[in-house]
Amino acid sequence: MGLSDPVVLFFLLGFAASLMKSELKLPASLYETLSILLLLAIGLKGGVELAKQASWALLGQSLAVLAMGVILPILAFPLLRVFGFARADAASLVAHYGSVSVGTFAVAVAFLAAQGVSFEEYLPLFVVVLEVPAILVGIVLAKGISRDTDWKALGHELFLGKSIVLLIGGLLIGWIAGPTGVKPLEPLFFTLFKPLLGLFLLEMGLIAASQLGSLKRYGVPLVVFATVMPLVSSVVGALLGLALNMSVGGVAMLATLAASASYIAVPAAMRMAVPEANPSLSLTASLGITFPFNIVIGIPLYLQLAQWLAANL
Amino acid sequence: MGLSDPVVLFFLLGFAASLMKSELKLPASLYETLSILLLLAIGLKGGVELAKQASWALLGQSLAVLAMGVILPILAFPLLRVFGFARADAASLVAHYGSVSVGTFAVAVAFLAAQGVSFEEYLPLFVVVLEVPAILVGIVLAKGISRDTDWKALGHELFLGKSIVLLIGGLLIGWIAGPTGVKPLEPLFFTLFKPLLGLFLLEMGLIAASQLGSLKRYGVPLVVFATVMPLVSSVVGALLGLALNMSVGGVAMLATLAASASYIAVPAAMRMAVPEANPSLSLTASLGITFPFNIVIGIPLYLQLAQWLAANL
Amino acid sequence: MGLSDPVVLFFLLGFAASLMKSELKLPASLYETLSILLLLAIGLKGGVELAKQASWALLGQSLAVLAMGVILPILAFPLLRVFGFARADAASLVAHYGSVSVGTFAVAVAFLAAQGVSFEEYLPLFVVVLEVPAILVGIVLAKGISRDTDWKALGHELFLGKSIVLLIGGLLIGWIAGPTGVKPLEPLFFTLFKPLLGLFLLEMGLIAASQLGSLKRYGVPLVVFATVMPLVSSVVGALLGLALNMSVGGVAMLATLAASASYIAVPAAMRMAVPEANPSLSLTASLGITFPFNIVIGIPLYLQLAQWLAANL
Amino acid sequence: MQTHQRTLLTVICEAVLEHKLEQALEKLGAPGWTISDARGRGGRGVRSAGWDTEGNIRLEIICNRELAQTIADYLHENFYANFAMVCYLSTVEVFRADKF
Amino acid sequence: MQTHQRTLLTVICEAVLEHKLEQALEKLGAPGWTISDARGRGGRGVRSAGWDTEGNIRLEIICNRELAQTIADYLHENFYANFAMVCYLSTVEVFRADKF
Amino acid sequence: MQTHQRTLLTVICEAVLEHKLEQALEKLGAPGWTISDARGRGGRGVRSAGWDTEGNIRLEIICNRELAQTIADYLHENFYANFAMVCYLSTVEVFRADKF
Ligand SMILES: Nc1ncnc2c1ncn2[C@@H]1O[C@H](COP(=O)(O)O)[C@@H](O)[C@H]1O
Ligand SMILES: Nc1ncnc2c1ncn2[C@@H]1O[C@H](COP(=O)(O)O)[C@@H](O)[C@H]1O
Ligand SMILES: Nc1ncnc2c1ncn2[C@@H]1O[C@H](COP(=O)(O)O)[C@@H](O)[C@H]1O
Ligand code: NA
Ligand code: NA
Ligand code: NA
Repeated sequence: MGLSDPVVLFFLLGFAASLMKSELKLPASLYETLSILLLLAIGLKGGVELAKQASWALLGQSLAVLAMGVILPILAFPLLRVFGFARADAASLVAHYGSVSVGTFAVAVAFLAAQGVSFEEYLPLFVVVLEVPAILVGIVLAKGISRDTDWKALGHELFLGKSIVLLIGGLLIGWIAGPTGVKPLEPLFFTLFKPLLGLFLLEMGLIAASQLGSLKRYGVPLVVFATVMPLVSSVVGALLGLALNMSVGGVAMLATLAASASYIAVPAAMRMAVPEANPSLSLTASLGITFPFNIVIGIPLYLQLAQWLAANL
Repeated sequence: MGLSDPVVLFFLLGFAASLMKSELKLPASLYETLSILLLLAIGLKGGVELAKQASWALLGQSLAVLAMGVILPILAFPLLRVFGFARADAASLVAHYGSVSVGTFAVAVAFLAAQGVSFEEYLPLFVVVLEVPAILVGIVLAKGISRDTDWKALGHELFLGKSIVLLIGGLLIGWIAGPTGVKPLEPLFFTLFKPLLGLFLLEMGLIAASQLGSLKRYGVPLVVFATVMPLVSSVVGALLGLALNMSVGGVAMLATLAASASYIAVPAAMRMAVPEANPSLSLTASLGITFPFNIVIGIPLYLQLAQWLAANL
Repeated sequence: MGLSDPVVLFFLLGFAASLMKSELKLPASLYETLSILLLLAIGLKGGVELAKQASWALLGQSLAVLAMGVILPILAFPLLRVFGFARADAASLVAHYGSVSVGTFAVAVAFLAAQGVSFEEYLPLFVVVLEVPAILVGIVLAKGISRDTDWKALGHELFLGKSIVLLIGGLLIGWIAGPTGVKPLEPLFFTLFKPLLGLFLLEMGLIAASQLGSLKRYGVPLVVFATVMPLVSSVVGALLGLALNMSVGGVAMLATLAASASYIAVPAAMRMAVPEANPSLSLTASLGITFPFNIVIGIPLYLQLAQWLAANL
Repeated sequence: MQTHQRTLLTVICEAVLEHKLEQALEKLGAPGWTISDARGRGGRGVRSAGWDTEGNIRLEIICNRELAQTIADYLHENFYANFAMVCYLSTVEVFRADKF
Repeated sequence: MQTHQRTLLTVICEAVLEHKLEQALEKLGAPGWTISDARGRGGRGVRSAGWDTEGNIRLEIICNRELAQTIADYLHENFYANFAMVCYLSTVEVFRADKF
Repeated sequence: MQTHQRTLLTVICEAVLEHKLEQALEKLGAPGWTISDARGRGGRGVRSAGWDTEGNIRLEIICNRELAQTIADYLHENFYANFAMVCYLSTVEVFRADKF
């Protein structure tokens, strides 16, 4: 089902082309442009919803989601240590998985729309909420709360990185301009959302497959982590969604957010804050394994999970 | 009012991100692409109008507007000299302010549309008319009409620069293809105009704020010039619009054109023709001060001025 | 008639700007992006049709078209040799002309749509079919079937080059997703097709004119070949279309495909496989002469040819 | 014009370091520098510049031998352990002795 | 830090060769390389990088003198006849003798 | 292969000069050149290549010592006063003596 959605097909095209060593290459600036558009689109959607229904209840929900972003990496860290990962590497890995992948979120949006399943429109807000805390947790896990850490530079890195600025910026623009103000922007950010996402996934397919080269080096433990962690996290996310009284679509989306692993904001931040962590390890896991896994298998599964939970609880 | 228009919000997002030293950066080729699209869109709109209503009256109006583009810099030049600017610098500055900013024009188009104020559709023609003459005036003010000037190279620079070719090219395409011929192009050049303008302004915000660094160096006189000059010019433009019997919207647009300062065509031309002028001085003024000023404060003001003039004269 | 279509006007704008040595330049990544979009759009359209009507008859037609792609270069080769072209150069030239130009195909699509002439929707399939065989023929003509040729590397070059991967990829995505699945992609690939094609042709105009510099070096024989070859091929293509019982539009399209010369896939492949062929010779012919010729004169002519044949045979 | 010998220090490293290196160069008193984008392969594997910061930069600093050595030492201490980085020195002739 | 003399081989050639050259470098045992995009003019005319692969690349390899010579010979034999290509050698000082 | 000494003149300057420099090089008889995009900082401040021509180019010419000197002198006379520009020379070995 998920497999025949054209955006997933674009991903598979890129993936296959890369595996077959095709010369297909998208210009780097196209990839950058697409990710800017996706981040702004998601921010704008969330902001328009805030304009309609900002409330204390929503703030409470956001805090609960934030707590999930802190707790998941803390729980995963000791497990990774047991499996023999070095301290810095384990910390970096859990930071990636505690945060979120905007691309995965976008695919879930497209998937639910294609399935005719609606969800709470303010969910993009949670993308913003989940982006940063896991990075902080990761750094503390790697270094302890030492005086050495240049917290000022770190805060800068965290809150002024490209993706967070675009998400929050889009959110604010959507909030201030409101539904009518944003209307003229829709042809780019909403009507073209799905085909642009398709192009983005074409490039992601190329990149994801190119990460597989390093898979051999890291072996089975990494593959296990990169597929089991999203599954476990998705259950946590789904249960949190239930606890927050969300709709079936909302539960599926929160499960997806929990299950997804960052490959934009976190790698950049960890590279500067915990340079002794091997960046290729985390990228191989999040981009090479978890991203394809979520897009092709995970998202449909998380929707079924949400439906099952709604029917049985 | 103007502040809550989403395209202005995009500008402010870029401006704020740059001031806070965010890592947000748009690919240079995206900026280039957006400016190409804006120039073509404006040219096409003007051309379609020409196809509908080219007339001797329009030619007369164009000449009057051209005269304004020649006179404004000549009047401003001695004032700048009095304030202590070097000859080349003063000449370069007035060339920037006698010409026009396509980005400012585009924001005014979006603003008037949002306000439901219509204007003469052939106004893009005046953007083309105003682009070049001030550059010539600036060069003559800087160098006199000397034999040294390589007029052939200069003419090339003036009439074959990127922005003028795209404006005139768009104009001709719109004129020849006419309203029905241009119809299939509308999804890109008209429907997406506003969101693409938003992206463009995001980048302009980043660039404008980065110019502020040099502000300290040039100090108060430059700030005064860069805010007073557009105000004075806008009055001249508005009065010309009245004299030409234009609608309220048309008067506001002509005031905006007069008030705006070039930051694409003129810098490039002056750099080659008057290299002894400090390019950073003019850019700081036009991009760092006048552009934000016009976008946030000026345009709504010029509309009020047009409305006041229509009501009181 | 053809001349006033806005996409042709964009081409002429680029061509004129380049001849007048304007500074107009499109970012290289924009050109790449546009060609990616065109290739995907054409593939998708073909794929959607396959989803509707894949059949043995269509397979038969494809084989006939493929045969044309093999025979045309074999016939042209000895003629070129007679006119004094070196073996490698002649082989490379006929490979370019036996293959197809996706840009020319796209202009023909836009032209027929503007003329209200419909054609068999599965024609993009023939673009894919014609892309590769002429390259193989060219290589064999240049080198014979020698053991030296690294057929593995060559196969890679042929079937995993950028354009063929995007065409076939788009085809498969369109086929698998089907008409309803592709619907959400239409705003980018179908609605924006014509304006994006316009931009693409603007760049093609710049490039085509820049090839003219080398024209003097190669002289009259090349010009003759680059205008006569498409005319002859178009007749062959049209007759094949008739034999295949195609509609007037289909016959015109097949004539256009036969007449068009590749400037993306073939140059890249020949450069690696037959490096002793002068790449500039083939590019001057296909890009500098045949492409403009087809776009401005050829396509309207081929439609008339198809109409004449339909009326008289 | 007369020429003067100076040292050209070339650094090839991960693009993500650009900002940090600029801060360091300013602190250490480099008279100027030039950066261009690059890709490549080395001890830390392929860096193909396909997306984002997964590429290299190529940084050149013309200065006196002593400063070049100081900068190289600084880079060694701060970055060699954890980042993909290569440095080398060469001798060049400049025209304006006071500028470098 | 102490420095060691090595040879820097710079190759400027058609962008279309990038992949082939990388394969050759790997085969010949180059310790690493750096590539950046370029444009230019030479005996084979203007290569303006305006579109597609109509541009050049600039390839740098730091290695010992002998290997540099081997690579240059290889390029000469395989590419000079049919491709736009320029090579040159210069002497540089590196800090890690074992790396290059 | 045997090598021959030549001079490599490297010029780093404002991107806006590209066309003018190419004309000059042609006039002065340069056998070829290579250009790549760059950014940097120098006496005339930051040139970050963020938009349009607000960046630098890096121009390399391999030629004989004399011509390199002539070109450098020409640049000095025509551009140093008003443009961001840096030049330097270095010695390289080429393989085809007649080409450079
Ligand atoms: N021998 C070499 N010659 C030229 N460039 C090199 C060499 N070794 C490494 N590099 C460049 O320096 C970067 C970092 O090197 P490394 O730290 O060895 O991975 C690589 O990505 C290459 O771009
Ligand atoms: N004398 C030169 N100095 C610097 N670069 C050169 C020189 N000659 C050629 N090149 C570069 O090498 C490429 C190939 O040269 P060629 O094979 O002579 O066409 C050109 O496109 C230039 O980028
Ligand atoms: N010491 C230096 N080392 C390397 N590049 C430099 C140096 N000084 C200046 N540059 C480059 O040359 C350009 C022009 O220099 P300037 O004329 O000093 O502003 C700068 O933007 C830098 O890219
Ligand atoms: Na997560
Ligand atoms: Na003005
Ligand atoms: Na053909």
